[in-house]
Amino acid sequence: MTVKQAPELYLECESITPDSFAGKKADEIAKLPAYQGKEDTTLGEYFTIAGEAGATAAETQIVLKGDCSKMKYIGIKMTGGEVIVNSSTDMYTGGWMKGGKIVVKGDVHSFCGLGMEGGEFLIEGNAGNYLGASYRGDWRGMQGGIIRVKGNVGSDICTFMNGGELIVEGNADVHIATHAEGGKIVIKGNVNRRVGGQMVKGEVIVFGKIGLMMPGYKYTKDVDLEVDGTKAKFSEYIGDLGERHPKRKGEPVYGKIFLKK
Amino acid sequence: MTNRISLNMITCRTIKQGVGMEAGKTSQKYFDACSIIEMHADDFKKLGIWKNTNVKVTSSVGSVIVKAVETRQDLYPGLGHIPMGPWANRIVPAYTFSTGEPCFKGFPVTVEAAMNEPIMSAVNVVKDACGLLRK
Amino acid sequence: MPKVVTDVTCPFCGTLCDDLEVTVSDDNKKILSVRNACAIGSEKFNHTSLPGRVTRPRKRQADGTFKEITYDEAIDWTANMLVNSKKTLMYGWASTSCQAMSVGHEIAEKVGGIVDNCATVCHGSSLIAIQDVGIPSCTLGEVKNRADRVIFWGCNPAHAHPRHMSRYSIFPRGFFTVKGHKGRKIYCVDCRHTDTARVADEFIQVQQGYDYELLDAFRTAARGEPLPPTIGGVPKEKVYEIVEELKQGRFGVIFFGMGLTHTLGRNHNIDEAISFTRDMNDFTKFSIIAMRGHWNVTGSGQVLSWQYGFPYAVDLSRRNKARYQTGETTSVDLLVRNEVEACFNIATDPGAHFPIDAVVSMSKKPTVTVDPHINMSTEISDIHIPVALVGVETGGCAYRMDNVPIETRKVVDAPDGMLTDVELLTKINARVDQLMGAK
Amino acid sequence: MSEFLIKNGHVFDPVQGIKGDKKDIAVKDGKIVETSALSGSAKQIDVKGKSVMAGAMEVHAHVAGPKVNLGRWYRPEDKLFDSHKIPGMTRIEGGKSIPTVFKTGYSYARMGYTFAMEAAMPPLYARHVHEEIHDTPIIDEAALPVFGNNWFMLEYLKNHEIENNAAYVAWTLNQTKGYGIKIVNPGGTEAWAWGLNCLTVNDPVPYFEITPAEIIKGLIETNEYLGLPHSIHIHGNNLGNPGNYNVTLDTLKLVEGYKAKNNFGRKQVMHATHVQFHAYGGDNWGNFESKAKEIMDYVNKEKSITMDTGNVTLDETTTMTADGPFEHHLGGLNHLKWANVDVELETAAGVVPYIYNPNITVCGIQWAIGLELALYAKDPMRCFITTDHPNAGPFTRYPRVIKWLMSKKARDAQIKSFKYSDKVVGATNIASMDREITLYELAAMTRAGPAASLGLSRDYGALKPGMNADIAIYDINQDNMPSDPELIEKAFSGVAYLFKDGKICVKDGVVVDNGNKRTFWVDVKVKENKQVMHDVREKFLKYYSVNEGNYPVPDDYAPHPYVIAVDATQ
Repeated sequence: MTVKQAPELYLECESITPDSFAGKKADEIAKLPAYQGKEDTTLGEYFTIAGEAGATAAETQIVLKGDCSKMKYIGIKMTGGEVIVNSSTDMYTGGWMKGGKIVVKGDVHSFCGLGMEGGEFLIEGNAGNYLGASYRGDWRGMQGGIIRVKGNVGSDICTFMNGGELIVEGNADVHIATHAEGGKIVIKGNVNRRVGGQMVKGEVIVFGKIGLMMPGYKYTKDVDLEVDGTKAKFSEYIGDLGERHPKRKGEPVYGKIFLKK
Repeated sequence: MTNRISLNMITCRTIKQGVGMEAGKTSQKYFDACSIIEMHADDFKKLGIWKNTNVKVTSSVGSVIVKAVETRQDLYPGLGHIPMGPWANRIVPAYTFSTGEPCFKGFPVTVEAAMNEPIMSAVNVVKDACGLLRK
Repeated sequence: MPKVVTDVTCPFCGTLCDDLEVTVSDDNKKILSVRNACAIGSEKFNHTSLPGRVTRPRKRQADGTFKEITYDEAIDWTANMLVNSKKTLMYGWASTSCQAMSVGHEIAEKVGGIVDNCATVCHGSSLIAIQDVGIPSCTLGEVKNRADRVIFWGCNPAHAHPRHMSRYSIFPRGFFTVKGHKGRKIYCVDCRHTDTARVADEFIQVQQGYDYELLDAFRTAARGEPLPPTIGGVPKEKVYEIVEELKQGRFGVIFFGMGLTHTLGRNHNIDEAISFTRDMNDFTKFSIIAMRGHWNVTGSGQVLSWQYGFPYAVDLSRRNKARYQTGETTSVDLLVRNEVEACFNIATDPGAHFPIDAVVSMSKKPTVTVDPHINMSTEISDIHIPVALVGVETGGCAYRMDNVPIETRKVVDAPDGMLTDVELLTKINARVDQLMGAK
Repeated sequence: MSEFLIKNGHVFDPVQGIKGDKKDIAVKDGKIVETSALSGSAKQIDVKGKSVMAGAMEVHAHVAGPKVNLGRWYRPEDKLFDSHKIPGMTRIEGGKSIPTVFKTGYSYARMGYTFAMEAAMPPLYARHVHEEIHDTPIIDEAALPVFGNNWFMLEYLKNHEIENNAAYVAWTLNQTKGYGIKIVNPGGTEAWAWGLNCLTVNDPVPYFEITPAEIIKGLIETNEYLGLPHSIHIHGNNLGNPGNYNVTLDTLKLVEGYKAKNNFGRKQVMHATHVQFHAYGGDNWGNFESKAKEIMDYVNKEKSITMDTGNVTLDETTTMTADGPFEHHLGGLNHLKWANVDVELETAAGVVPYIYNPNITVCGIQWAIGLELALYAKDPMRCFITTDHPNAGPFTRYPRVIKWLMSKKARDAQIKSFKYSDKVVGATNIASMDREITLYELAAMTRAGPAASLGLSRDYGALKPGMNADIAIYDINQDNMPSDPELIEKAFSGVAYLFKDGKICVKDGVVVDNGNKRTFWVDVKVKENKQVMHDVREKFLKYYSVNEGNYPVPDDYAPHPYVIAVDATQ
């Protein structure tokens, strides 16, 4: 699909998923709904569509050309197949995705990979805030799957995370893994501060510097780890000691921060 | 070259601002209450100005001229306060961390003396930014 | 012969004092005096009588000046703007009655509006935090009757809620608190030594922007875990000492304000404060209350919630569903991202209280502002529609900061021929129906 | 107003003893009339093969007020992808476990309900409750003010001053436009203001030196002294804990020796609500078991009690109750967001989301207990179906609960689907129970029974000429009941027709008219009581945070009232 007309405001594209394309021909896909405020329109209004989808989501690959930086909800709830975006995208890209793969060649805005349950999400540029977090009020953030960001990420990533993995090759802003009860976050660059606040369970591994460690964290020991192909020595901190912690075999289970030495 | 200091800026309600607001946004009360910056005595010294002189406050989003006054509600050195209102909002960054709340409290600014520059009225300080001010 | 209206509710702040006595001229036209109100409240009542009040709608001309127009012309222009815009921000609502809000929401649902209220730049972060971790709270009367430990964190009632301390939180004698102030220990946590700090028994000066860390330290101390030497400029010994004192209390309460909601971390600061309150309930009784600003911002949240399920930033732009996402459907983000085509402001002043980038964005769009008085928003709008002052010239329901509903009263007549919010919105609604029927 | 003749339907009316006989029902000017009273112009509606019942009456649900709305707004995730507008005249509807007011009104109507009782109104928040009731379309509503922890009541009943307590209750019903006396965790919620609780009927209330048993008996006496249409409506102590059925039996036994005194045909002196939460055996979650039989053996022989079930529907929901200490306890168990509001001099409330997970044994047992209660009930006129919405599940699941009650096949299928079905079966009697509720019994449990218990049987709950024309018509036929239980659920999910006050408000499951919604409240006249009025004045001056003058609910909050006048001056 190629963008032929940029939306005046922002275009809501929840139809752009392998699941809704599956089994459809180009002209049928063009008829799928898209929304701009109260204006009900179709994908065909904004995209020229070529080729046809596979019989199932898994057999469907979508390639988006042109500027999609004002397109919301791309790949939302997808269960299989592949979406490749050659530009940046707006909010909710890959939200609640269950399977398949999304590749965004540019940046993504906030609330992407929200409540993600499975699949693979690759962002070659930067990501905004609340990446892999939960929807407001929900205690079910990222559950599974893997997100990789080549650039930097904003604040509040993986709030209420309870599974899956996020790898950030650049830097991160404040509030990492707040309220997390599982899952794993790797940050190759530096973090502003407030890592693992109110974290119950889960792991955050930081290669660079942390601006300021939360007071609720306590150094325990040094450990050797192999993380994303790199072997190194890390100092292990447990916490957040201000938060409740479940017990396993009578022993409390803590959240862990590993800081590269 | 004029002396310039960096401050951490906060904007808050004050009772004068509240009274002024209810007296009318175009009232003298409101102007007097909000077109000021409160600073610690040490910062006045660092800046080398007297109380009640006009200063230019600049943040990442813009500048505004306000009157520097010594604080009644003690700040510590390095912390500045402009009461909530149109003057403060000329320099408040709109970034919300995806929460809807702009950076009203805790953003870096620089302050420099601007003795002879006038302070705009509440209406003009907004119109000016919107390009609606008729020169 | 002048008459006295009693049990009048003050339409200024979320404290919603309902014991005012207002003396009005026998023709119901003029307010002669106001008793029991704070400086700000009195000013609000007196303002209605000030000369030079605008009593008819005004339209901005090409040269930037304003020209008086009729209500009908203003209503027609507004209805057309709402019907033609794909997505309209309908912001404000914090200084009007719940009845007016209901009509406004009906319009928004038809024209695809996004209804947002002042919480968006005030206590929105508190609402987000409550959505994340809940809130153990109580009514202000409970504080008056039971509290013996009172913490003011990042709030300054001495300036923003002037009668709060005397009516509820510090000085009053209640059923179980016969000693009044003497029976209570008052703490103030702030980055400034505010006038509220002056009346506190204990002032804890936290470095600006480190409240989240300090609150986390309070929670860590409450669990008897180790702490670093200082947190946000506060020595750990102090933290342990205060937490111990709080545990010794029978009934503790935290009041917090924009010192937490506006500071780095925003919702996270309140989240920690609430979590600390919850933790303290394992040792004693503890509550936490947000110091809501505008007198009926809480009411707007209530009405939106029972009609759509969200307290603010309610996106009805699709007209067949209600959605909510702070950071997306919140006013400042919508304006800065240019995600709306038009703006309808009512009963508040974004022009004065939004960051300039958002204000500039608004000034470039078709904009209507409904407000009793001239303010920064009216001056950058295409149309200013003045209305009767709710709580003074017309009544209606309002919600206090602890969500207690209290009726506001009409004490004087509005200037001749002026419409109330409810009347105006009802007319706009009718005009919208006509226009959409025609389409 | 229009006239209708509803022809050829199977009519179910326990009041007249009509058990599905073919019978025509005539409607004129909002009332049910003799067919002979119709003019020639009456619109004829053929409902051949369908079931005709009076409009259903919800006796206990949390549908309006401060804690309901807190539940709404602090759970945006409850609306995620679940907000929609049905084409037509309706507004946007949203919410799974705590629907918005629009969805609440429409959903009840679509299921054939014409009345709902808001089960807990804090007097200080009465104005809020009435604002929501006002905005809820179609259905009539009333609200029960909570009294079980009120300071006036505690002080009067400590000295057994029934007449003063009655005067205060009358004053409050009038101020709040309330319907009757609700009691939640008597004494326990006041204790909660200090972080404590009352777990038996004999635990003293801190400072006030009175026990829950004394509170309950005192309020029964107050209720019968006034002769209110409804009896006391009680949520007892120690809700939701293993082994609490003994406390429940102690509570129920307090009715012994009391007789109902009223002019509304009400027979009971106590309504025990959501009994499912109070019928637990065992002493921990490990040996948790059903005591439904023990409870129902007593209820069946004690005629002066009515009750509702509080059926668990196995959904993700939002618990909310004036039982503050319970919600604190629950939040500690599931670690989901805990909200609490203590209300000065009156009550408290708590809210916590909860997931009734079929893979958890305890949830399966709770599901079974709720059904067992109804299946053990000998007198369907005294046992009503509720989900204590939204506590045991959303009211929108009534069709599913009805399916389980009417079909053993459906129950067995559900039991089989449990992860630990053997454990559930071992701790309950559900698997051995063959009873299937009939349509006639259902009409008693959801119409005639609630109407009688609420003192509304003069105008509601049946299809006698002269009664209000609230009529629900379902596409289900007793002569050929579907073998597939799902079709039962379907039939009760959307009425073929709903008449409200003689108007068609729902047709084929679609809302076509907002009807003329009314607010029911009880206006009691008592002898002038200077003592009580002095106490009121004093408490407002010294302890309340609002002025007495701003306490009452103005009339325009209930623009279409149905006021029940009670004269207690004799």
